Amino acid sequence: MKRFWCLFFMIWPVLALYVCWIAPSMGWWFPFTGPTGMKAASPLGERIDDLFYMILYITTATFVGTQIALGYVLFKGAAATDEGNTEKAWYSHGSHNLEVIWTIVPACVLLFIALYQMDVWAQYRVKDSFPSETKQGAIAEVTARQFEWRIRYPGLGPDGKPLPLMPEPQPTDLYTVNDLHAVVGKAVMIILETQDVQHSFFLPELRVKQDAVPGLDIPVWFKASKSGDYTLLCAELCGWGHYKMKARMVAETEDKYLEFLQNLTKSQNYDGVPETPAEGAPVASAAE
Amino acid sequence: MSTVDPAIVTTGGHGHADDHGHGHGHHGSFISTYVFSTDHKMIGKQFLITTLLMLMVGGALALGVRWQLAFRWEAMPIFGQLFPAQGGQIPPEFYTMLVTMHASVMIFLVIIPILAGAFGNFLIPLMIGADDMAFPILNMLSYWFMWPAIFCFGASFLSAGYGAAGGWTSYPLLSALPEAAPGSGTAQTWWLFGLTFVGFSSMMGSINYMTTIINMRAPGMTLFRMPLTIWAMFITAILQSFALPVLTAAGFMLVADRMLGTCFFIPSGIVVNDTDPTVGGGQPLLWQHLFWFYSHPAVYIMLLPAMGMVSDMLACMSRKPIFGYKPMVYSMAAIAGLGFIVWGHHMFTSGMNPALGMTFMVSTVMIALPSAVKVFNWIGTMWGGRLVFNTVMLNCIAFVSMFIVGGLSGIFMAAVPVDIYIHDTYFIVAHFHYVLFGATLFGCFAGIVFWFPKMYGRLMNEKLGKLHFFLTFIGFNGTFFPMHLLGVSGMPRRYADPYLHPYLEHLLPMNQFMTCCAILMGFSQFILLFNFFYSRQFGPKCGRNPWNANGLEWTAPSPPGHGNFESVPICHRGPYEYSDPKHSEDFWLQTDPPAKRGEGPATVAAH
Amino acid sequence: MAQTHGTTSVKMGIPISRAKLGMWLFLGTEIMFFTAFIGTYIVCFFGSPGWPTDTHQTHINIAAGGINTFVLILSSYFVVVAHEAMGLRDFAKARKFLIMTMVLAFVFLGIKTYEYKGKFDHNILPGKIAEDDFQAMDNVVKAMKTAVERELDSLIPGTEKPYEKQAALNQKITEPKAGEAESAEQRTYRAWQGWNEEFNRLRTEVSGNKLTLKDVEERLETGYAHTIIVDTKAPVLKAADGRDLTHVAGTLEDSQIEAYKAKQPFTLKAHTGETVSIAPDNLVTAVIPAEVIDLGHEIHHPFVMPYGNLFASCYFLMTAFHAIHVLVGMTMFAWLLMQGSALNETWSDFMENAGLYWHFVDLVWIFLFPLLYILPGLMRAV
Amino acid sequence: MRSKLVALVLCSGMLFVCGCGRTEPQFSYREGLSPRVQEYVRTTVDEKFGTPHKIRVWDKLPIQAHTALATVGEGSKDNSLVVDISGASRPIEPGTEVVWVGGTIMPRGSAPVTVEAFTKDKNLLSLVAAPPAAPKAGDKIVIGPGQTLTHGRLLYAEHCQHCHGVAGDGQGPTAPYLNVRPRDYRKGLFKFTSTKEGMKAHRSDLARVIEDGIPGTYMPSFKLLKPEESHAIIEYVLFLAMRGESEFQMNNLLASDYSDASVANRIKDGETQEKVIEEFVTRVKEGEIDEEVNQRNEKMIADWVSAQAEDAVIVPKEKRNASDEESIKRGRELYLSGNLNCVACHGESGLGDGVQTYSVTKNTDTGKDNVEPGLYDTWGNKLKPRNLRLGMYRGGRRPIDIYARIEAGIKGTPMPAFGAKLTEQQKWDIVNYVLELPHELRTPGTGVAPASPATKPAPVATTAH
Repeated sequence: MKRFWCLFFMIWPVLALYVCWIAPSMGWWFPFTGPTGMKAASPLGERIDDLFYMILYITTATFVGTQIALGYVLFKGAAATDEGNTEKAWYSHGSHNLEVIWTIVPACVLLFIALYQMDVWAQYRVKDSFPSETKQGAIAEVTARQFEWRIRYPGLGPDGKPLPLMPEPQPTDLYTVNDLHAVVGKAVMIILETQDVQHSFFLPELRVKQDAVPGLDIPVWFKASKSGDYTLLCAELCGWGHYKMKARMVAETEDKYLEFLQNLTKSQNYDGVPETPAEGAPVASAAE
Repeated sequence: MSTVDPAIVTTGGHGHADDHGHGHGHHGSFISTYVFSTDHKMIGKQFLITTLLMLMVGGALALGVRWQLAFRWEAMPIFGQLFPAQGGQIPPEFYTMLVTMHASVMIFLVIIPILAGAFGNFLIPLMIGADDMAFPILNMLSYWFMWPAIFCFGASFLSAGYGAAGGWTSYPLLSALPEAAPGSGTAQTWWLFGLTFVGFSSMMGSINYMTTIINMRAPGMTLFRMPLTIWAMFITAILQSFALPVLTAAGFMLVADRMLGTCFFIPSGIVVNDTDPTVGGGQPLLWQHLFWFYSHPAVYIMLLPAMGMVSDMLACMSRKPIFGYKPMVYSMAAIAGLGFIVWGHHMFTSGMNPALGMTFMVSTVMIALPSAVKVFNWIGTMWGGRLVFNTVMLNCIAFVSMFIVGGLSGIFMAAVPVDIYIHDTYFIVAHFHYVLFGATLFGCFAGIVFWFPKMYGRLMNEKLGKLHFFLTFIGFNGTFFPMHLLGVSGMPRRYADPYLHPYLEHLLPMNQFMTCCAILMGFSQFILLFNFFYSRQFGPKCGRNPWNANGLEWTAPSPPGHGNFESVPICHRGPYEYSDPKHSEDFWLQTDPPAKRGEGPATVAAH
Repeated sequence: MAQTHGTTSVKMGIPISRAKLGMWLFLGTEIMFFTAFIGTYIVCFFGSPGWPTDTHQTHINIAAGGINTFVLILSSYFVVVAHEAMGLRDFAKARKFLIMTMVLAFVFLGIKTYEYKGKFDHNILPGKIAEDDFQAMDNVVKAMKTAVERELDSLIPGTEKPYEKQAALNQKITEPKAGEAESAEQRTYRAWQGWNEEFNRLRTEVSGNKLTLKDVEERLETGYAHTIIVDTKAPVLKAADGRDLTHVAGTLEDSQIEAYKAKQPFTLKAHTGETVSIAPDNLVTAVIPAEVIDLGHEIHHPFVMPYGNLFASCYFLMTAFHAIHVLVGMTMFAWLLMQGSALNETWSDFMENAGLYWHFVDLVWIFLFPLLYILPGLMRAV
Repeated sequence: MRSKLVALVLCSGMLFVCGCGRTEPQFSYREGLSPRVQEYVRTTVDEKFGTPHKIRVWDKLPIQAHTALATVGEGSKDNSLVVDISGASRPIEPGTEVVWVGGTIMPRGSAPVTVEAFTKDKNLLSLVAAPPAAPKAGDKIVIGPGQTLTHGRLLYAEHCQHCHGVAGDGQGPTAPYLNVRPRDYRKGLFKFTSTKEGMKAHRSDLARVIEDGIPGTYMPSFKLLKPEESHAIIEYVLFLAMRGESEFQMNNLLASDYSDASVANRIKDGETQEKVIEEFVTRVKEGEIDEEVNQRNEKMIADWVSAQAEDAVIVPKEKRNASDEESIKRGRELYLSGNLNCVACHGESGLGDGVQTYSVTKNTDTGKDNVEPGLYDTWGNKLKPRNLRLGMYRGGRRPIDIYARIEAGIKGTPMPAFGAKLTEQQKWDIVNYVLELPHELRTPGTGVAPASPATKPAPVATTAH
């Protein structure tokens, strides 16, 4: 029976490793519905994934090592109580050298892990190390509220380019809900706010997550490396409809993006009168 | 001789009947013996039974959560009866309530009281050779302050919205504004009052433990002869008494925000549920800082005592001295010390100052170090031992094994950039369940079986114990291991219906599998309860020292009478002198007088 | 019950009594409790640009706080003396100094009450302080609504809704018979109606952006102090656009009041803007001075204090929890004093622990005083 | 002792398992008529509409309950039909059932016919097996009978039910906590429509609400639903609305004579319980009640049909005029004018605090005073007039949306239709003014202060805390 238990304790790590091994092929791995498959869809996301894999390798090695040691100890300990074996257990209070080794080695590894990723963190969060493209200002203000994302874009100027985003709403502003558009391949910044409780802006395929804290306007930047639709959802419990905050982030080319803003302008100024070819374009009256 | 087979353990030299009479003979009144007892053993048992019952409540709530995740929007068994008009479909706010109250009940009414309240109370005086706690009445009060807490949580269930639903972290503004969620009304207020009572209870307990451990040790029981359980309890008490007041204070502030119109956590201009904009200028992040200043150390409060107990049990069941006694003590102290400065790692994505994030990252990564040292030492303890594979040992090995997983998955979270992605996903849920259930609860199961003879003078049923362990272990891993993968897949926590989002749709079968495992695990806890109450009545009687262990508690009668020891025990050596070649038996009670000249009380167990 | 089996031969641990050790540890937890509050205060203080520092506005009374600090320190000294006397078995002296400590504690709480009262009187309460002009004006409207409704409740008791009561009140107002003077009751009803109209006018004007905060202040200062309600059907009281001024409220200056009393004609500038000339002959009913029901004084003077709510929250939280601790300490001393002549050396430990606790309470105040009273002033000076 | 313990454990286990019983949803109007009458209402409604688990669509209802309706065309063979599909609501998938409703008579009891594949560009519908009778050109068939509604019911249970309730009565378990109560469909009224005054909602109105949500309320945006999903939800909501309205009206019809209160009154006046029931039963037998019910139903259906017609939608006769200073000024004048009296509710500065919000108003249905001062909607909920300064427009922020609110009012609320009172230009002036209001400075006396043109970009806020 005791050997059964030894085996029992060894089966599950093997199973666990096996499950992890097959996980990517079963789809139990990074989200794959985005245009880039399981690969992160942003350069920063790729670096985050690299860090994840690095830690995964280190921890897997540790896991395997400790489980083998545990297994060995268990089988040997079980054998020690076999019939006829009357020898007492090894009388030892420990080993100073071993203690030093298994303190210093993990310490170095852990310190390495900690220091190695400072750079990624700084790039993600520290304003001074944001990509230079984001210095032009935010492309949109994303306001979370129970239970949707309301997005305010600046309107288009006379030159057909978006105006700068103002902190206060402007008559020219354009509004959408649950539909964030951004230019692909370009680092873009949004201003994240919340109208009520705390929410969290989560783009799983881009590995971006940032809480929207009441009372703060937080800049968030991201860069989609491939065009397409990405998931956007809330990752901080915000009430009963937490799971309902389903939105998308559309990464598209600059032309398409401008076209989207133009369409938005058009639909936002739609006055219900069917267009007649003679009269030409509708009056963009709100955008004086 | 050296193996401990419960079947062949017979009643020792001291008859059980004597012991029993000794235990309950002093006070005739039922009330003073069983209800308002000031005896630490009775209080410990009261805590134990209360928490085991609360464990079932918390488990039922968890099964509700799992049901919804596997069979979303279908009629939910039992809970669905509350919503007959909807055909038993539960609304999402009920789901968030289930999530919140499961966590609250499990943390505040199960894990913290079972470790500190049940085992701390029962073991501390026995293990250090004291006759009772330093302040017996305070001790009794610390138990009875649990009941207002339980009452408040119960009232929370009965309030509108079926209970607090702001998550156990109760982040404002969800928890500060009654309009923000159905459960944020009176239910949340009750919840906060409950928390305050838990705080009072813990504060009384921990002051009591510290005083007892500092000043009431038996002669010869030097600090470094204390069992690791006592060290762990001591360090836990320190953590609890110096971290918890911060949460209590924060709780008062939140209650004031809710009831007295203050605005510590409420910024101005917030509009919730179409109400008027709020006035104020407070900071929601302040709550997070205060909350995690307590709740991160609380994670260690929920773990350290189990670590200590497992160390004792592992040494006994391996018939070997603990490997590296002092490093074990130092690493626990290091965990406690670092535990105070890592709270910010719960807030990496919250928008706090990024420079703070870096500091917190380094300290958080480094807290893995003492944990690693402990794991290595446990394996070292078993190395070359004569292992006894009984229920106690199996649960202890499970503790070590699960703690390795929980510890390693913690490193992912400590790394801030990775945490950006996995924060608030099921990876976190997997991590803390591996630590809190996998480690702590398996440690508690082991502890219950190990010290049950001392509590009731009877042994627990081995077969049932092993069956319970087997089913729980399988159910546990089946439930929680896949959560790592869900987390990597980006499935956020606290979602009533994750499959609404296309990238999570394919995870439904896996969740159904997990729910089946969870149901298996949940129902196997009935075996434990049955075993507990059955063995309490019908288990085989045992002597003073059924496990051939060394600690002082094993020299007292089973169960110990009032005042614990017949005479003051005198401690001659450390608690881990198993298989000493100089001694004829493979255990050497701490009270046994030294065999030879020169080995006096001054010898220190570890070198 | 502690030592059933005799005392231990070799005592382990540190050489202080359990009770004292427990007290020290308890004070440790208490320190963390107040650390949380003080930390909160510091975070809020430095995290809020424009924290209210004007003591005139915040009604922070540095002198009162300073006296309180002195009072507490003195009381701490008295406790030490009392404890020492206990040690010397001079229990009468101990009692005397305990009583003096209690007296000082009461003085402390008295001064605290005085300070609180100042804040309550000026509505410096969390959640009630306006942080911009519009909130300030809304506060005036709200205060006036409360006052008017409360007055209505006192005129017409019962559980009916306010609008029902108002209808009932309107019915009660009847024309006095020819030659008869209006009864006091009638005058009160009419006065209330006037107030209600004042309130409605203020409400619509505020919501219609007609007023600035200064206007509201002025109206509070001059207007509501001497408002009269004119009720007349005389044709003279038609406004220029022909609007009926059946009910006009206006501000009376002293000379006008004199004129009114002397039954001489005078002109009145109504709040609606019209100038109305009033001749006693034209008055169908009497002119009613506002003194009949004076609500004007009850309405708090509007003020704007950015971050005032947070300030008030911190102030009240910290001082209130400190005051609760003072009360606990006083209970301990009271317990000792209640022993009366039975006070003996067995109470020495209790006395010492109570003293420790009292010193702690004192220490907390020594932190709170500079933080709450002096720091804002310093920041202002900087 | 041992056996007792075991028995105890077994018993508690049994209790635990017994608690797992399923509950039937209450798909019926829950307010009180006397039981016998309630039974009649229930059976009548179930007969026509069914219950959620057994939806039965009354063939007269203007609901697209099926995946598609089609006519068999020339050149159809046994199991391969050339069909003319009049617009499928969702992709026709293999395994979908096909039912003949006109033309060839299928023998009774024949096995159901299912689709094998559908080629869209060729309009070719191949069946798994040839139908028992040979199809002819001109046969009318239904593809996927009731499929849309069944799909809609599942989606409704997932997304909508906890607020709007299983029967669409707006009384789901979440509803009591929501400040703006979820819509009760049983009055057949939807607030924000693009249809003319007094008309019911157009399908596209429901679609817009599902897509964009209602800002400022808990109705979230379901923008990312697939088109066929949102279609299915709309059809199911329409079904609930019609079912609810039919039931509601039946209740109204019978309440005067047979509600609990009236029965009690009648008994007080000397009648007996049995007599009242007997009278009811004879009335039902004589078909008197059925006839009345049918008439009401037909009117309701006609209303819904007419709301879907093209001419039901509001189309401004003139284009929107430029939103210049003049227009805004005229808009403001109109806003303040006694003719429209916008101020009475929305207040002078548009904050939604007009005099009506604290005056006693009359209930539109009963004509009695409301319990508390303030404004109420038809559903009896207290409501606040819109604060026009928030820039949050529940019915949409496009000029046409606001135009439609002014033209036709907000249905079921005190917001009246001003269509007849104003010229086209005046309506647009008000629209311009309302759209400008959020940007107007709230400084006394300054009136409209147009926002300055954008010059400097939004500063990046500090986040250090």
